[in-house]
Amino acid sequence: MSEPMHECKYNPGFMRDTLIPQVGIITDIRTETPDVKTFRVEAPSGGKLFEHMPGQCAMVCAPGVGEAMFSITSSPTNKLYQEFSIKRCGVLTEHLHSLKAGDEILVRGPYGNNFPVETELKGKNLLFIAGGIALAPLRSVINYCLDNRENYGDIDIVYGSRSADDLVQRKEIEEVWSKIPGVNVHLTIDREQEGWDGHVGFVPSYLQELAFDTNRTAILCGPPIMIKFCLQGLKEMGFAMEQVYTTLELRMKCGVGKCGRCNIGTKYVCKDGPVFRFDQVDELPNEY
Amino acid sequence: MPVTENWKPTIVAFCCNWCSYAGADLAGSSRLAYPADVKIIKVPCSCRVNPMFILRAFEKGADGVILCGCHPGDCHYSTGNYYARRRMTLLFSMLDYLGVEDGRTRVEWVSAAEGVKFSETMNSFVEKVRALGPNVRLGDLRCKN
Amino acid sequence: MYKIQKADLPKLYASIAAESDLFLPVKVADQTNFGLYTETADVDIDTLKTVKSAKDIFFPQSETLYKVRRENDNFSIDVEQHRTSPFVVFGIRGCDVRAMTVLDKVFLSEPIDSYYAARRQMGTIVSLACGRPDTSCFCKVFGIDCAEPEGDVVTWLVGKVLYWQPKTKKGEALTEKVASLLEKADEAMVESAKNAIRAIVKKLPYANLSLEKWGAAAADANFDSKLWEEMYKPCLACGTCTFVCPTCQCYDIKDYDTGSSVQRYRCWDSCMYSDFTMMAHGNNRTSQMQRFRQRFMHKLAYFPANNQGMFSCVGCGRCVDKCPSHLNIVKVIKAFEKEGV
Amino acid sequence: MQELIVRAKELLASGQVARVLGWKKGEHSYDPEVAFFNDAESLQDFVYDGFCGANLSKYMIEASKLEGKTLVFLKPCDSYSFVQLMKEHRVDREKAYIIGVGCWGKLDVRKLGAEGILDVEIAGDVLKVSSLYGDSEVAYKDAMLERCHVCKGKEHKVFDETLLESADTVDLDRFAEVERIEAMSPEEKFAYFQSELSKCIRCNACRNVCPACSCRKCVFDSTAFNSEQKANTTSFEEKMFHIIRAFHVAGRCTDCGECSRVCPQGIPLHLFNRKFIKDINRLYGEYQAGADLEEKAPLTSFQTDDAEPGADRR
Repeated sequence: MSEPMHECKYNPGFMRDTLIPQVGIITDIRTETPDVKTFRVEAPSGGKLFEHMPGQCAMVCAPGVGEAMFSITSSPTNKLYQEFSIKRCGVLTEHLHSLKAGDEILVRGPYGNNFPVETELKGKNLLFIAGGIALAPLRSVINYCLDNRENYGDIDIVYGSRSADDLVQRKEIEEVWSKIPGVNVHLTIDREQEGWDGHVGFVPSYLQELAFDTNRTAILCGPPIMIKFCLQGLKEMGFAMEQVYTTLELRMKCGVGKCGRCNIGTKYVCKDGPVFRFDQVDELPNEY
Repeated sequence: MPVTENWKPTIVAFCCNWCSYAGADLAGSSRLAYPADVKIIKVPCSCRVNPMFILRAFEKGADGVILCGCHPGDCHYSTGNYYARRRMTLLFSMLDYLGVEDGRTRVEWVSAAEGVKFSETMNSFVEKVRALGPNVRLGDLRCKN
Repeated sequence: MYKIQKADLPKLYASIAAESDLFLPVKVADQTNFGLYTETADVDIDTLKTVKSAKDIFFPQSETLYKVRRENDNFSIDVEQHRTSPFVVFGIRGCDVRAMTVLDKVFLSEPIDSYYAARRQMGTIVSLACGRPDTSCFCKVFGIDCAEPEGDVVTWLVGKVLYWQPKTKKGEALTEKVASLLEKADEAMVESAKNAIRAIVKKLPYANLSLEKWGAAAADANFDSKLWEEMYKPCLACGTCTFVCPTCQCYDIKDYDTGSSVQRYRCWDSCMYSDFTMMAHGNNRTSQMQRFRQRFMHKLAYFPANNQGMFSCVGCGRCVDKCPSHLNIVKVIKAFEKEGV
Repeated sequence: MQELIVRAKELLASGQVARVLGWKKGEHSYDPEVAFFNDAESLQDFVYDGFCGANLSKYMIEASKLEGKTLVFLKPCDSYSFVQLMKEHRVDREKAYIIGVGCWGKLDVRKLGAEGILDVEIAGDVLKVSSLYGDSEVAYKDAMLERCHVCKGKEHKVFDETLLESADTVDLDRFAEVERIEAMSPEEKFAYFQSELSKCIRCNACRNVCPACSCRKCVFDSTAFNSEQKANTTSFEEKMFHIIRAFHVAGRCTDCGECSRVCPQGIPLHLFNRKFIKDINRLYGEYQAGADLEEKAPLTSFQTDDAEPGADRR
């Protein structure tokens, strides 16, 4: 039986210990790509489980299977529900992919910092660069910026994946994002494919072709190898490290900077991250 | 679980697919009675059962665990039960050494034709475990509630 | 200052235990660890170091956080309640008391770990000065005085007498409860005992380790040292050092399926294990050298950087005594002292 | 000891070996650590004495993957472990240059019976202990590890050459302790093991030091298997872990005693392994793991007239 909710005696401001999850209901599942699904999660009584900021994460748990940190892919401006885009790649994600709408999961959060959408990013031209499933954390910021369009300058989104079938949120990208004034979407896939008339090539090389000026802030997310070459490209274009943001991902258990496993240098990625500016990343020991 | 007059032990029986499981089938179709508290787990060969299976069964609440396979010499895979025999001999000796009541574990060779033996074996094993009472020494407390 | 005859301690234990749980060093199968007092417990306050520290009492090696039951496709969460009854820990040594301050920095920083906080609030600490420090002790290096430990009540065992000095409100409350067993004492005996202890501490082989190469600045300076590669090799990747350490606080959260519910519990973990950082897509620390380095860098560089210079080591020397390969933090500190970086 | 260093230097200099695996001086005279030496200069810290108890065979699993040969010093009992590892294809004989070193019993610092030990001088049959709280003398025999009192023998089972003479150390019956427990009532047995195993902190030192525990991934580390892996959550966990671990090494355990040596809680873990060894000897004929490269292991062979499980129960 769950006990009546009241403020935690030892942890003011919290109803329960931060390690205790809430029950969430999966109200919708969208198959994005052969191995990515987007799960819409609501509280049993409807509405969102909690408020969050773009870039923050939450712990999603299937009891008896496991628990892991996922970035919240929906924007805080969405007042109805939260979404997680999850790639099938391990025991827990395998299980989550087997669930259907109406099934329950446990969720706790939000955890970590967020993209500085209300401070450093405000008023800037933005350049989003993502590869594969890494669009998930960026989608939250992108939609936040699009919903507060007046606060930001030009928005460029460079997004690539292995094939056209692996592009996450393709419908939203094509039907919503690319139709908004001042927003330019640049899609690319790794190899030629029938029915694809867009750009073909890896994200880093596409980025160089696009040759952006440095009057913008870049937000870069993707597999390590993509990050490495994109960053190199950005530097060549004249971007300063302080102008580029990314997110880090390490094994996490507690989400509150205590269990120790996401500790790298003096930072805890779950609490001090996941969003880092590249000059901050450079200060960390090379263990991510 | 309180031990009452009506307390019934939980028994896990690992039965080899080729002999003992068929023996259990025969016991059933011949309408030979054996207690319903015997939970049969079908395994491809008695040799498939490793000591962890036995301990795991106890952990999760079994009061007695019995392994049934083909008679030595009759293994479907020719020699599986010989290996199982050595393993179980050593494991049972270890459990005795640790002070686990020796009536809680047993191996019995039951062929597909021995429906009667199957039912008698189960009846006598259940009776023996019943007399010992609930398994305390090899259970996990967390599974008790 | 109060005192009680050592021979009368069982009465003191019984009196405390009559009102609340009492944890103290208990010998089981020839090893002394903190345990719950019972009439038949083999209490052993003469052994200097319990194998595990008292950390277990406030941050148990394994504790259930909640149970999840599934009924008709719905989950219900049964949350583990906080500790609500007071308890007393008797016989903690100076290093282990300081270790609680280190743990406080982790668990009582925002967001507060409420399970730990509840135990801290409910617990009264009765510390015990170290009459016979051991070769492996180096608490002095961290500014700990084992002749006069911190705690709610501080005690000294001098010959056949235990001296008792309450230091905090909690300590005074406890003293009041057992007042009938205590008698007034003057401080002369304790003062000379303290001097004797401090004289021994000065002679300890590790008493003058230099931490000059450590602290916040070491986070960058020592990371790429070649010394790690030289030192880690005998490490067996077991978790002995971590589990006997009074300040190691990393934990894992795991599920146990009881058949009728899933229990989610947290348990101590060790950065020495390869699966500590293992993710579906790989491991960011792939070698034992990296894991070895992480443990010491965390204790001696990262932790001080985040906590105003406080080290996450109290010099209890348990890892020195227990490492199967005789690797330990002392060797690491000395290696850097000798070689520079 | 000097002859070991001299020989190691020769082999390094001739290029026959790329490195030396041995023991290095510790902080004190009683805590040498396992070490790899890459050059003649580093060998000045090499040490071999009564405190060098560590079995180096297990380190040869990793060393077998390195470039070139590793000179390894194996005590007689370590050589059994090495043979067993060869049998299981976990070490590469070609990558090892084995010097069998003599052994006259290894010491257990816990048996010195002194607090605040500063130094131990090994003076023949006597150990001169100097400590913060006074000096004392202990007979060498009295401070020996349990395993040395029941030594398997001082003959190396594999070597390229041998150095130093061994001395016999056996003065106890190997199975006496097992027999003592066997004679107890089930209640006494249970109480005994419960009290010993309740101390277990699941640090996994016994497993990680064990030369027979050479699996790349231990079943207790598998996420697919609902095991606590590193937590002493209930009293069942420790029983499960230690029974299964002993079973997994049954017929492969050479009885090197490393598990008991490293246990931080002093649990006599060898009593599990030795029970299996005793049973195997009694039921399936005398067998010593690691004694012979060709002999079939008892749990991977059988006789048609083997004893039935539980046949000897009362």
